[in-house]
Amino acid sequence: MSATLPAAPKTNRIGLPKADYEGAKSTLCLGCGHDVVTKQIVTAFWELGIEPRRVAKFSGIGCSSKTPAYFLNRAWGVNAVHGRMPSVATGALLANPELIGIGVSGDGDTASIGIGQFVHLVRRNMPLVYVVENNGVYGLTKGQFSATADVGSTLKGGGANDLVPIDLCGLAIELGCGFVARSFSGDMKQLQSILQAAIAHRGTAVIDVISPCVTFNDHEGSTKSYKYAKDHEEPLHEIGFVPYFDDTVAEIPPGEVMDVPFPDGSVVRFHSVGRDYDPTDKDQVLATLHRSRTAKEFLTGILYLEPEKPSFASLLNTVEEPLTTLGEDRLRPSPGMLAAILERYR
Amino acid sequence: MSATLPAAPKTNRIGLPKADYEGAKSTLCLGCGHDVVTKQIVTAFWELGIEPRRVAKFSGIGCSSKTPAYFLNRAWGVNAVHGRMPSVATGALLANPELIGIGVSGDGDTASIGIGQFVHLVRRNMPLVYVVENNGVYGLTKGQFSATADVGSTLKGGGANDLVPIDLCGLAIELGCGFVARSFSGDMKQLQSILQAAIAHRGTAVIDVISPCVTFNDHEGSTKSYKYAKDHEEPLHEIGFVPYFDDTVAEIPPGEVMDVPFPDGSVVRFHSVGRDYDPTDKDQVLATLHRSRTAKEFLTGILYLEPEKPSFASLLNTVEEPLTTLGEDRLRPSPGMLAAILERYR
Amino acid sequence: MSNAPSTTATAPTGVVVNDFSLQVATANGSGSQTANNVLLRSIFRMGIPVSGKNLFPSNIQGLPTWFTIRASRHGYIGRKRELDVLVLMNPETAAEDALAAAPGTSVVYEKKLAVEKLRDDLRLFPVPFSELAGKLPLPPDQAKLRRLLVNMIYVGVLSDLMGIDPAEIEASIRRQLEGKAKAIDLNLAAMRLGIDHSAAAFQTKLPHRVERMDATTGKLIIDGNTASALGCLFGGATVCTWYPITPSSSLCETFIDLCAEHRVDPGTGRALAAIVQAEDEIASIGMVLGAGWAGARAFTATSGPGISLMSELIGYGYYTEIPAVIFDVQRVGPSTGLPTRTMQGDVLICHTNSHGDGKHPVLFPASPEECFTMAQAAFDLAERLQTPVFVLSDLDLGMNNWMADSFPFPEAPFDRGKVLDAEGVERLKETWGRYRDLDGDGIPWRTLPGTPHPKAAYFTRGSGHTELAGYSEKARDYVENVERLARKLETAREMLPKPAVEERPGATAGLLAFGTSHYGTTEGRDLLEHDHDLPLDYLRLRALPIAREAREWIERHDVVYVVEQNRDAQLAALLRDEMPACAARFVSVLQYDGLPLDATTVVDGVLSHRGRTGGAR
Amino acid sequence: MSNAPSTTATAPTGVVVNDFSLQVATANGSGSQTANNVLLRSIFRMGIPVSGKNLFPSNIQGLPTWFTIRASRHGYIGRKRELDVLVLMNPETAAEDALAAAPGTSVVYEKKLAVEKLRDDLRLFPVPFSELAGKLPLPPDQAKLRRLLVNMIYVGVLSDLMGIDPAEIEASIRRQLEGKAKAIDLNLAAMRLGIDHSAAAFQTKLPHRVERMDATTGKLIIDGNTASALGCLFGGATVCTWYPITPSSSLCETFIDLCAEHRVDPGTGRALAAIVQAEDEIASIGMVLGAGWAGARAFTATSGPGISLMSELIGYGYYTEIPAVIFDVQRVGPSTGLPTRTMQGDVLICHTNSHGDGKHPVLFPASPEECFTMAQAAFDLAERLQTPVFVLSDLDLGMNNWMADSFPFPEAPFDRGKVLDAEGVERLKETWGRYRDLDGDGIPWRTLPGTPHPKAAYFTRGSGHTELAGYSEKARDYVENVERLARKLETAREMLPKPAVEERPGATAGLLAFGTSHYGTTEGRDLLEHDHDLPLDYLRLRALPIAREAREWIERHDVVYVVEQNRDAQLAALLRDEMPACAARFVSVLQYDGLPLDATTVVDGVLSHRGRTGGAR
Ligand SMILES: Cc1ncc(C[n+]2csc(CCOP(=O)(O)OP(=O)(O)O)c2C)c(N)n1
Ligand SMILES: Cc1ncc(C[n+]2csc(CCOP(=O)(O)OP(=O)(O)O)c2C)c(N)n1
Ligand code: SF4
Ligand code: SF4
Ligand SMILES: [Mg+2]
Ligand SMILES: [Mg+2]
Repeated sequence: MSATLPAAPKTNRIGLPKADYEGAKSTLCLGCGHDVVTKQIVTAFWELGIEPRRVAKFSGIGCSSKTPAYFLNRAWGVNAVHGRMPSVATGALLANPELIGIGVSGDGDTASIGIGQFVHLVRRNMPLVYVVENNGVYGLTKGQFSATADVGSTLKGGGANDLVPIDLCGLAIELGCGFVARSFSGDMKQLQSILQAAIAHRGTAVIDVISPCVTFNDHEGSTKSYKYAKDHEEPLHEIGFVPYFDDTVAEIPPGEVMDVPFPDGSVVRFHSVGRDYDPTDKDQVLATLHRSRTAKEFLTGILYLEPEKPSFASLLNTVEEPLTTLGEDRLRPSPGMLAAILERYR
Repeated sequence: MSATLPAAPKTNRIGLPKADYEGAKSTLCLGCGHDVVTKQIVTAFWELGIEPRRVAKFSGIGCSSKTPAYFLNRAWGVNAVHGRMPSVATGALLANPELIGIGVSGDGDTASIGIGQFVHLVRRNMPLVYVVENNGVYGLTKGQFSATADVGSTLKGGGANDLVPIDLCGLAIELGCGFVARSFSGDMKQLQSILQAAIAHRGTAVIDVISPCVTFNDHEGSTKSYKYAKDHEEPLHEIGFVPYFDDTVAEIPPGEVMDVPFPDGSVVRFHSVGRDYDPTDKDQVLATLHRSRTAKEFLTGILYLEPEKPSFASLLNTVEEPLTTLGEDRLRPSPGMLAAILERYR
Repeated sequence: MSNAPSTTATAPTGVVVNDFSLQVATANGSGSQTANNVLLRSIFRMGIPVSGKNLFPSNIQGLPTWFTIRASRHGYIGRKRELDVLVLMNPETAAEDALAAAPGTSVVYEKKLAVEKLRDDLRLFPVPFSELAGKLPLPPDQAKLRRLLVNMIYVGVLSDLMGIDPAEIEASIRRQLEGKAKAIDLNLAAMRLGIDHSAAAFQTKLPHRVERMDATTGKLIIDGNTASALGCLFGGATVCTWYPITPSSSLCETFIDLCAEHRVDPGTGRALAAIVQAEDEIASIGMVLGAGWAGARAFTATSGPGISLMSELIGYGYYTEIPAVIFDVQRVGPSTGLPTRTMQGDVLICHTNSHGDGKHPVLFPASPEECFTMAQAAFDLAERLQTPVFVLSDLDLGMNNWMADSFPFPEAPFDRGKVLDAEGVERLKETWGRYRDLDGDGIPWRTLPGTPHPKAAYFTRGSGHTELAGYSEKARDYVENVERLARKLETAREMLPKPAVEERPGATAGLLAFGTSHYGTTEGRDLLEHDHDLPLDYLRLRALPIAREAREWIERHDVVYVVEQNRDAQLAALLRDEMPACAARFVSVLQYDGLPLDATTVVDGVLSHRGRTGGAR
Repeated sequence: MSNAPSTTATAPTGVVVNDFSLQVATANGSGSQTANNVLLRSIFRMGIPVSGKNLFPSNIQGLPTWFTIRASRHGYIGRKRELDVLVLMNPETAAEDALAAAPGTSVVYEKKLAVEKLRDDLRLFPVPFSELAGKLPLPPDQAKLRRLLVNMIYVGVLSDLMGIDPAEIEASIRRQLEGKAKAIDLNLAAMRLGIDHSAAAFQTKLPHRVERMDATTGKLIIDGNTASALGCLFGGATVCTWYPITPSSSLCETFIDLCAEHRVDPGTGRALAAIVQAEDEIASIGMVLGAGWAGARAFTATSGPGISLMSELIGYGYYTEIPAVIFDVQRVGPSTGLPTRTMQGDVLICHTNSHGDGKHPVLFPASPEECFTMAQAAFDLAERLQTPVFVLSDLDLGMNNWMADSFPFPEAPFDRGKVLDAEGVERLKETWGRYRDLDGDGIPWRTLPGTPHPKAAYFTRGSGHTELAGYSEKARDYVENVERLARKLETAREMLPKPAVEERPGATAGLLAFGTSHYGTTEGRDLLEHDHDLPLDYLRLRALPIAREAREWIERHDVVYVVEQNRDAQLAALLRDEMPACAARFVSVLQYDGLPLDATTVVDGVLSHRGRTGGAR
């Protein structure tokens, strides 16, 4: 029998095949946008060559929140309770700042029950890639509107939403978030660049990904359907992410270019697609966003970027090593010190 | 014995003396900003001639949240739990839309534990005058920083805040609130006009009042002290509120004037104080607010106004009378109807 | 090992009429729900007591789902642990299901699954379902529809194999698909395909047969959540706030639908109820309390995680004495647990909810008709007692289809409780205080916001207060207030639904159950009496705190088997505290695997205790 | 009625040495705290067992405040209901306080308050405090300072009237005002003013005298929250998250101060602990669980409302098995209740927290030294048991100043529990599963995020899971898992602090108390023995679930008086459930007025039960 040996699997810069970045089999509906995002997350960590064991995965509750089980099996993960992922992630990442945190949440998990923790996570600028898989509905509880549903968008069974949506990006920018992006699970290339940049960002990186729910919110009349998103997507720019270890020039089409460098030497390269848009000018960004809302445009891209903003971890000024590894020698004052302290209470 | 009769007390348009709008004796610290706001609330309801029994008072927990007991004794009041005033008020006002709701909260009660309910109250545009007595600290628990403390502001015992504050006004505007104001308990005239306008507004009216805590946050180094606020206050305009029942022309100084009419016929009259400021232009408002933050200006006035925005009550389209008064005749379907319904389950 | 399917097997040894448990294994989202409900309803229409239980995963599509239909000429409609008939449609679980079956079980299965390779001790009915579906007159692009219709083929097969009247199936299909003519035709065709195939392929039918009887006249097939929603409608609820959570969502969703139809003001076309999908459970209960404070009948529905979140505000409602109705449709905890499985695990947290002291009235509906009546009672009780009242249902009751007694029209007016209007305030103004016990029953009088009287207003706070609702930190004010609250609970005890009791002459031991534990318990009791010569009395608790009648009943019995669907024997713990002198009599019989309680658990539990204690009656 | 003040009253009939309860009534924010602490410390320095209790309002300034000092040569440091000496400084409460005093009580008061007009059966010591304060050498614009110094004048008066050594007062002032020379001088002047005035004005001194003894050597004066914070420091806590709430805030605030001093990395100057003031209690517990999951020793401190809010996440921590330490410094509930009063009202909610099943280890420190040791034990237990552990303190213990034994230096290393490193994973990789019970004690092994081994990672979820931490809805997986959790609690039972027992020969009844109920109970026990000839055994419970030793002790006693500071007898309820056969032996002795338990409550409670049951021992 003659057979060619199977080609050795392609490996990344730390020598791992992509399979080492995969997770358990998804149990989501066939075609669910969330599964597409999962794939992009796998690719992003693999391409960046981050050791899986250094990643910590977080989520709340919902179809979207199930996905951390579907990527990076070799990373630890926490499926917290509904809407409380930010606090759990904060605690874990403070305890061990060597971990690279990624959180996946849904629009219900974030904008409804979880909006309080979201606001305070952003306020603290806790380093965490925060992906909202936004489908405008509660998928797991069978399709009720969430707080990001647009005015006039209809439910599958009829019935239109009449409350103004919470724009998580607008909110994050107003709260001072240093990395705010919006994307679409159908725009894989853009999402990939955004994810890589977010992972490189040392602060909260909010990515609001429109990720259609094919079972409950993909019909005519929905503004979060594949078709609607595809038809209305307006990329603000093309994005290239050049990681610090990459010396090849990012392949970008000709046109106007703006580079935003990260503290670690990585660069986000914005290539204008005709619009005059500066992702570092907050007022312009907000005004553009507001205009687009009125115009029912679906703007995507890295809406706002401020890579130098100090993170909570740096404000707390804790030691660089994980607090989890410190022993009695570093943590427990001496017997003499105890005696000295107690002397004050005599 | 000869004595002149005491002069009859001055009464308002429904014939009530101001005393009928007062509350229990305050137990706050002497000089607390909150007591000043209380007085303005008394005056506002009295001047507008609103029957006290039609007012419903709400609050959370904190020194500020105690104040509803100190005004309008003849109105019903609810001192809810910490941070949950918005939901309790929403339920009450939906049940009885004839009630005029006023809520008083603190910066801790609203921006920390209560930010989630605040966001959703604003999103629903539930008709409620929402006064935040903002002192940058938790007064009642003895002076810890709240989420509105400015970067660099110090605690009484030393220690500076290094987290960016939540700007409740910016947040409310971004969330689409139709009435957003900022004032200072030391600027009684302005606060009075704002309160009256807010009471006339049929939607959520957010008033962020800097109200110094004389015990824990009135020192040098605090950015929420009387002195700091006085020194840095920058009124955006002078405000005159002309209630619908008032035919006298509001007494305003000469200068540029902009009138914003309310659905009930009342008018808010803005008198420019040199600035070019249009409180109905959201992007301009936000940009001004952001600039002022950087410049450490303390802008006051009605920052944003959109009186026609539909309120939650109108979206729900419930009957005009209180739901609380409906009896079996209106609420309970007939025996025949029960039989017809049950037929579907045979 | 012989791989012969049952067509060649020996004829059934004996025919069993109207007494079987049938389980259909499919995948979630495969559309089998319609077929299963048609099956259920057809049997029901043939006059046979029946119930259907859907065992579904906490996902939306693709994971294993089992639907169990129990028919019982004796009227048992609880879950039966032993299955008589299996329909295996799901390749993912077929082998496991087949291997777990008891010898002799009848198994209808998709032929491709080749169950005959696994077992030769089952009655096997292989059916080429997908092949048959291919014969349906559908355009080729309708593959999805074809996948749905497969399910109606097994309905046809079962019709033939078990004797389910095709006319009733047809009627059920017509009802289920109301008005959708094309869908009805296709489904009927699928059913006939199944009947015809089975008639030709299987000479030997199933030993479990369906024969017409007359035990369902006037009854309903309905789930508990729908019944509760109807109770809210007829009970005059005007404010409903909710946050979606399995298995409670359908309660509020049904209420929404009902209001769209029955709560529109004829004059203005405006709504006679305010319904809010809140941002979370804390907001839902906050809104309910606000509405109750203002004087509306308000409710929310949730499940365990929601109760945990609501705890602070529930304690607030208790201490401030605000009427509120909370439906807890229980699922498996702790934490997120098994969101699509059933449990009675929130008894303790509901009855004793929140920090500090506090005990709350809890109602235990055991059937759809009790969901209907107790929902109404809950509003009366909440307003009469001025406190949050829990209605403790569970996934089994709330989401499954039950054969139920018809619902009585409520003749009594709403009991709005002790509310003083302006005239009342005028009359009582010298003595009235918001928290003053004028009647000795622990229940004070309240006024509603807006009442036109200058002395009517009061202030509500979760901190210490006097009888006049003034702020107070005084020890005596506090003590008197919480003692009055304790007194109020004693008043509640007498007002709550009384236990249902069934006695057997001479029995000195009894079974005590509540809610859906009723079904397995009563069936187990019959088995204990008939198969083990062990007659037991029975008490079904319908509320907490327990009624005087329940206390007396317990005192009369040497052994009380407390049947619960939780690990920690939560009700038994409460009973031991209520009746210390009887504490040792309580013997717990527990099932906590997420499945509805079955009779075998009860029989085994009682017998093993008897074994331990020497078998004495 | 004679209005003569006590200067002219008859001489004290008998002198009582080192045994009194003294209460100072002032207004909140009036600065009396320093004076009161000086008073307390002076007595302590004279070697006399003493404790101080501050009864303050839930406001910041202007409302009545009472500070009680109890000195007892017998070593009783609990609250005594009967007061011997009153100092009345607050016009708002003077009349009420005076009218409530027992005949013969000694009353020192601001002369202007004219207490002599109200009662002639008290020993009255009118002092013109404000007039005296006017004599202090202060510039006229220092009125505020003068108001503060008034308090030190009553310290001087009491020094003279009771025999408190001025040298010790001076030393205490110096210590209290550490380094502030000017303030020290002024306070000393005020004290002397008081001494001099009293010496001149009152020939007859107080019958209650202070005389030097030697019972405080080596002891501390410290509050429980400080002790707990020290326990966290020495126990290796590295993550502290909190949300301010009375009476727990000072625990975290002290921890912050301690870390600023003792948790700075000498090399880098960076912090060896992360402390976060969270946005609310839900976030605090979420952060603690995140940190515990990552492998840090993490804690939060809160009070009842915080526990209610945390419920969902506590249940999550239980089911996912994450170490966490929660200090609940209890205050009066339900709801906001009385935030500045004490209670043991969270026993039930802590032990049984959250929906679904679940029981949690609870520690009951009864003294500052136990706050110190149990805080450390809590971290060991949380990591060993991999579960949230509660430390149940209360306002009385946490915020009041206690005479305490010195704290032992912890010699044992931290017990980090069953953590597998890469090597361990390699060794066990065929058998290990995150939730597999390899040792039969119900406790599985965990790995910490980041462990460098490809098989080390696992996924944590609050939904159903297998031994390998995979998602599961299977009945068997669920049952096995929750049964293992129950087994783990049995393991905990053996690990938790054992009860403290004191026996009396021949006693067949016993008192059972926990936490701060210890003080009133033991004092009451002495009274029962000495005054009523009723010797009782005593068991102080130090943890839940109760230890085997406690069970055996209970079984040995016919009557067990369970002393608690709550209305619903929460511990008794738990005990009845734990020991049904003994349920009827538990007799509750309860105090729930927000004040610390006193011996009289215990004596009355026991005697009235004796009366009811015929007085048999
Ligand atoms: C406290 C609590 N409340 C409610 C639920 C029920 N629940 C589960 S998922 C979900 C909504 C999920 O929506 P989203 O975050 O948008 O996720 P999606 O399923 O759409 O991806 C809800 C309400 C819960 N698990 N916990
Ligand atoms: C659930 C809960 N957590 C904590 C507290 C304690 N607490 C009472 S008031 C308060 C903060 C109040 O601050 P703010 O709202 O700013 O009011 P202020 O006193 O400054 O006017 C806190 C944390 C509480 N009452 N309830
Ligand atoms: S229900 Fe919607 S969100 Fe959930 S898995 Fe299916 S498609 Fe995705
Ligand atoms: S503590 Fe501060 S906020 Fe509270 S009453 Fe005093 S001054 Fe006002
Ligand atoms: Mg969603
Ligand atoms: Mg404040």
